[in-house]
Amino acid sequence: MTLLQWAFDGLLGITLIWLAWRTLASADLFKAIVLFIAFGLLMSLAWVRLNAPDIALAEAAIGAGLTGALLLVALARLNVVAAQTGDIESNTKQISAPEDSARTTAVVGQGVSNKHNLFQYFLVLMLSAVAAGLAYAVLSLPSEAPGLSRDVAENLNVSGVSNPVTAVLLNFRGYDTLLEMAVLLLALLGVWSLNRLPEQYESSPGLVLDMLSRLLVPLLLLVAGYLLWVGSRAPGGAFQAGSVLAAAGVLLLLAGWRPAARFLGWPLRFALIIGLAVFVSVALLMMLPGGQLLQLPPAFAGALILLIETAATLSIGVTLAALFYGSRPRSEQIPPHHTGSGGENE
Amino acid sequence: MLIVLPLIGTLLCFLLPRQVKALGLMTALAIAASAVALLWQLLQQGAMRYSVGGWGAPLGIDLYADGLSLLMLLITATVGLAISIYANAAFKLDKLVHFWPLWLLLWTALNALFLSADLFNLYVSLELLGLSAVALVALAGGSAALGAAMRYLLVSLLGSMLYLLGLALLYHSFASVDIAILAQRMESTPAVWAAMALMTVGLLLKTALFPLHFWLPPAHANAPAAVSALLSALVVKGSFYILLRLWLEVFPLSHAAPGQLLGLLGAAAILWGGVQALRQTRLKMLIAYSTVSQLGYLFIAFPLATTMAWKGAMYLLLSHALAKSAMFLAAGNLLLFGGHDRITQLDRVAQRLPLTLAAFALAGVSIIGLPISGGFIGKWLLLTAAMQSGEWGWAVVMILGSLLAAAYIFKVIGYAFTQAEVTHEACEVSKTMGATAFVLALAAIVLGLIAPWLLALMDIAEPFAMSSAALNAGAAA
Amino acid sequence: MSEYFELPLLILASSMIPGLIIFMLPEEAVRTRIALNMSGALIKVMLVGFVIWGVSNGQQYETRLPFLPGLDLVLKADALSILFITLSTVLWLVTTVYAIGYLENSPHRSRFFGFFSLCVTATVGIALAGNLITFVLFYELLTLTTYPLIVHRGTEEARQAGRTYLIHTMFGGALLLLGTVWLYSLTGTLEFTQRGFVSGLLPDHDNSLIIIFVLLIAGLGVKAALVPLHSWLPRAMVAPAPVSALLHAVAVVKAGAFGIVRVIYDVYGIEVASTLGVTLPLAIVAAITVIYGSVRALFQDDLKRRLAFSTISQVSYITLGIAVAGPIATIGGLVHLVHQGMMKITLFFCAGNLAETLGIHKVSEMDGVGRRMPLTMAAFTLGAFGMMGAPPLAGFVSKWYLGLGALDAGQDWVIFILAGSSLLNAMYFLPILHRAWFREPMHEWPATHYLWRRETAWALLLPPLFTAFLSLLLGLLASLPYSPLEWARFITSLQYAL
Amino acid sequence: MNNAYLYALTGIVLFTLGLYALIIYSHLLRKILAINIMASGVFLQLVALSTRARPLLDAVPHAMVITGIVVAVSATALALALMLRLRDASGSAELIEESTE
Amino acid sequence: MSMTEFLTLLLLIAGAFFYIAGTVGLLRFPDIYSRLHALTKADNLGLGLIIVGLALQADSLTVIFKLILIWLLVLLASASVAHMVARSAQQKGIKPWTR
Repeated sequence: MTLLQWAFDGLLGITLIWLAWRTLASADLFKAIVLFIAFGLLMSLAWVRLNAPDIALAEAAIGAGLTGALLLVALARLNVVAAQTGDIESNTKQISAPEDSARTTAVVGQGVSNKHNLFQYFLVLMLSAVAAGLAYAVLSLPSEAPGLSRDVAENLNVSGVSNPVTAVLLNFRGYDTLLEMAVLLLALLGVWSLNRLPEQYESSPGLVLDMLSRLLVPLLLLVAGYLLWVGSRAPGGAFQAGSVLAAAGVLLLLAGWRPAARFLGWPLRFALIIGLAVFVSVALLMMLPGGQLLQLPPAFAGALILLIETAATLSIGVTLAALFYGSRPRSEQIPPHHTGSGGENE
Repeated sequence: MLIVLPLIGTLLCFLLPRQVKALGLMTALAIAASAVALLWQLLQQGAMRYSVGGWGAPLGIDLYADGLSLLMLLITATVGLAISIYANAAFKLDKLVHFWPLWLLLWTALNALFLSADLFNLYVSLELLGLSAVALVALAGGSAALGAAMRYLLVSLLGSMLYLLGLALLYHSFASVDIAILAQRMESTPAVWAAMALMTVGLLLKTALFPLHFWLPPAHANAPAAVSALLSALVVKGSFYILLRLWLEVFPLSHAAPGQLLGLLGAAAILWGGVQALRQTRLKMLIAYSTVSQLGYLFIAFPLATTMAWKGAMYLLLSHALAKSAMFLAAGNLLLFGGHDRITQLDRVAQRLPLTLAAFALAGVSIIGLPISGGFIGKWLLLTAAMQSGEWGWAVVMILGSLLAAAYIFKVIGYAFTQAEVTHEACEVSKTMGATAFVLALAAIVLGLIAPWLLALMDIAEPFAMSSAALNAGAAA
Repeated sequence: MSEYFELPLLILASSMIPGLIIFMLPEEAVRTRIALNMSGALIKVMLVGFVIWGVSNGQQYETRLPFLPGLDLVLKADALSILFITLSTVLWLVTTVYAIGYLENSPHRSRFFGFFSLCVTATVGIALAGNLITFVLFYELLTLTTYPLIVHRGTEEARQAGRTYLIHTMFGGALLLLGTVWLYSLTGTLEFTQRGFVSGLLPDHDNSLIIIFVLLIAGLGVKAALVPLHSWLPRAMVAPAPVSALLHAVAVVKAGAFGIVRVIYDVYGIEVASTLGVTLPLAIVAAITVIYGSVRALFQDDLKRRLAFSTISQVSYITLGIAVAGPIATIGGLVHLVHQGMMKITLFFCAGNLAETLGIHKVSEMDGVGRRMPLTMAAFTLGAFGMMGAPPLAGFVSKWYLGLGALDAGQDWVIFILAGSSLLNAMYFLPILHRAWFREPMHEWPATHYLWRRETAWALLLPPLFTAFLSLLLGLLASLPYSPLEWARFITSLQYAL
Repeated sequence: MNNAYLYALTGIVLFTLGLYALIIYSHLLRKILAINIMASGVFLQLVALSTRARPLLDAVPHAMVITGIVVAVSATALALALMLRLRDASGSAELIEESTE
Repeated sequence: MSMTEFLTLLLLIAGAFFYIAGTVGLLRFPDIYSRLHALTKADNLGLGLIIVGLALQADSLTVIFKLILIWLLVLLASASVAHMVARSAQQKGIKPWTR
């Protein structure tokens, strides 16, 4: 390693830590979220440095992008309620008025009062000790460790794909991914079960955004397809593609587009679960010829993985977009006779 | 099979919300049936190892079923089935639409958790478990429940993070996250110690061992009754199970001091939880604190670390699952019927619901650990283990805990006998709801009668052998 | 396994199954309930008769159910259990009749009789228990089933009494459990054996054994109402009269006393116990209890409370007899187990009758009551004289043996205790009798529709008459075969290998 | 020696920082951010140490982290929704210590 | 060092300069509108230079195509976003800064 690389890595590390600190400590929540997004982007840089382009993509799309969007929209909703109840000023205008932040600090800021000072010192001390202990533990690890790289490399040719990360995700440890899809679905179920989120902060999208979305959405679809396709060989795959798809959805939602009511019944539900459903079905089908659960025969593995990934991409995209939207689509809340399909209730 | 079934159920329930009642119940029955099938299989061939995807550890993920996991699965199936029936009667359709998919996902998570032999897979299951539990708590609505759910969520995520960091250290030390492989490669390095500390603390957070229990009472008390029952009976046991596995198999080298610490915390939990329970004025809070106290017993086994102690703890775990779920369901009935759960005013309600009251009393018997009940067997085993090790301090704590339990349970039951004219009734309670609670409580009692059989089940593949062997080796050295 | 494997189980089931069914009966099903109760009680009497016959012909009755690895639930009919089981069975039958009459038209009868049956089941279980764990099990079950009976009336006072009872018994149960576990961890067995099973530990574990002994006796002493642990008993008087009767004569108090007998004979063995030097302190505690109970009884105006303190005192005779550690005193103690039960239940029945028919609760209200209810008061008188130890009644027999035994064992001081206690007994019983028979009534008694406009319902009258008659018989026919005295001799001979 | 330890240490610092913030701050949004930063720290550590397998690529931790990221975003979404609901119900986006009733 | 490499270096440095200039502008300019101005213009130019510099190093036409695509996308995004930010500021009633 050259000195330059060391300097770069060191700088990146320090910047990451500094950004994290600013994110957590900044008085203004909006600023905190923006900083968090920046943090996420730098994280993807770190992933690249660590030779993990797949994660870099995922981090940029999901970790920074979608999480950021979720955070922002949540903040907006918080402030809508605040504005309605009239107790807190909107935080959003502080992009142009940083002087105000001091005042906001008192209201929504850290909420750390002086009486906690002693506790705080104690905590800092404790956590420093923990960090030091962890650092010691990490540094005590041997500097050379192959991990499972050899196993992965040896089995790569029968996995059906040539990108080792995809191989691990969908073949070697496909079961994890299966459960992970369930977690994603679960998050949506959980959000929906909460019901009645405050209405999103609606501003008229304006011509530019409208145009932008018209231009970008097809492109995003294309990119998603590309990422999905390329995932078997190069960085990319279902999660990255799905999040790009979700980005398209988010953009559309932001631009004021709402899907027609007839799609919000079981078509939506179907789209949400198809990834998991296909995954489970494949997993079970593999048992029919006497294999193990999820045992993909090398001959079809590539095709099957692509099948699973395609379905998963769709579901991930729709799920993430739905998460962004928040509450259950409205068609579900009107009486059943208004909707055509039989899936809805209430 | 056990994992996939509830998943399919979830999907179906999600897709067809109108039919949730029937679909959910069918799934629940199917899961219970397959749990019994697994029992049959294990009885025939002993412990099973199954490689998902055919890769095998360390590359792939292994499932592993022995007596320990089998019992957890069975108890999950039993309690789960009962709660399914109860929920169908207790919730209205608009709640059920949400309840079923979430609950089946929770069930998926539990089954996955009890079967997995892979630490990372356990992490994903754990997240699935935690998130679905949180969502279920929030189902109750109302600011108290939501606040409790939020707190629970944060704690649960924190716990997962700690666990994951520990897992990272283990992976990078031994290039595997499979429990069996780790057990073979285990050695005592700083990284292993750090991993042990991290994972243990993370799991303790989720298991709500004193003093990390602060989130539990509000979450368990404010959730809907069926959910409270699930949480207390099964969910906290999930993380305890992982902890048990870790300590039994992955970290058997390093018992003495940390084990003592866990034991001390357990003892503190028993007493503190008991005292707090006694002080509560609301029934569900009382039961929730009782859970804190009862969880403490499970940790008494750690310093003793003999086979008998482990079995005792397991037995307590099982009977607590049954009894506590019965208790929460009973409390739910009282709450529904009377519109409140203030203990001093229960008399007006309790006498109108004799079956529910009987369920509560029987469950109480098991919680206190009176004979004949599952709780008694568990405590007996633990007590004997403590006495045989000559550590009678633990025994004294356990006895005190039982006395406290008796105090808070009879505090409730005492009011039930008071004569009081019937005032209002908020809501009709269906027969099913009373019966479910009663059956569960009865099961907790029956557990006291089938001990030899159950203890034999625990011996499948001797999950406890390793730690006692290590202990003996340590004693010999 | 013996050939009559099921019999002890059947004895248990004969009260348990009716009990469980009764819970499910609606309140109105009076006839069904009575039929169930009575048939259960009768069946049990027959079964026990059969067992007595069998045991005296050398038959073994033992039921063994696997419970824990290396630890079975054992139900065994040996001589000692026969003594207790006969007492409880007969008295249950009588009390059932009485309770049916007593609780006519009161609420929650299903609950009452359900627990009542279970309570007897527990008592019988205690009697039949073949090892310490089984004993503990039924001992706790007894606690649980008596609690609802004590709080049955549902008043605040009842609730408080129930609380006191629970605090005491739970604590006692905990001590008992602790002692049991400790013992188990030392010996690896809990089987009741003639002359104990702990002698192997003797030289090394003396101190442990002494502590365990204290734990066990303290645990049992709660129910047996030994003196510092007795205070629940007088308060539990709020329970309905049949309950008090059963509580005092058979179930709870006797269970404690019976447990003490078991511990000294079949766990430790009298020799080991003497060697450890634990019997003398126990005897002293028992003696103190005897005197204390009598003195307290003297100052009670409430009739049932006076009887309660009398129980405290009388039950300790049993403990005293055992703890004196001589064969003859043992006979006295054991036979008192039966005799005291018979007499005390008579007294409580009568007190219940007075309260139920005339509303009399206090001694000071009893003036002239003998004229109003002559038969009841006759029974009462018999019981009272028995308590004082007047010949030829049952009480005399037991006291006689106790006294002889004490002399025999060289514990002369016990004589003084006995004499003092008898004196005190006389002091608190005779005034009652005097008032009842020889004073003028303070006012007219309300007329009732019962027989001859006096007395009370048949169901209430017959039981005390029956038990009074029995206690007379027990005294008169004490030396016949199959009499309690003979059984007690038989048991003692086994213990002391005479 | 390579940059594995550098990033691993960064990960640990991030983790600790997040933990500190999680405990100290009362606003829920901030707590959620803190959890996310903790997660980043853990992921960083998981992957950084896997670079010790050079020149080969150890893909298993990479897959784990991708799984972890998706799990994290799911949890975040749920947490945010819950926060909003809580705010709706109680009027505050902070956790209130429940009174010991 | 070959000619293309030298050219790349030059272009990259120039790009970096514009980035720095844009950043300084963001920090130093007095109000939101002028800040937007500094950011978008300078950054777009900087990115363009860097893209060209990198394109000189590319192996194939596809890569060049992708690079150009990236540039276009960023142009599009930054233009739209700048517009939206400005519009939102104007709707909120923030007056442009005047000396």
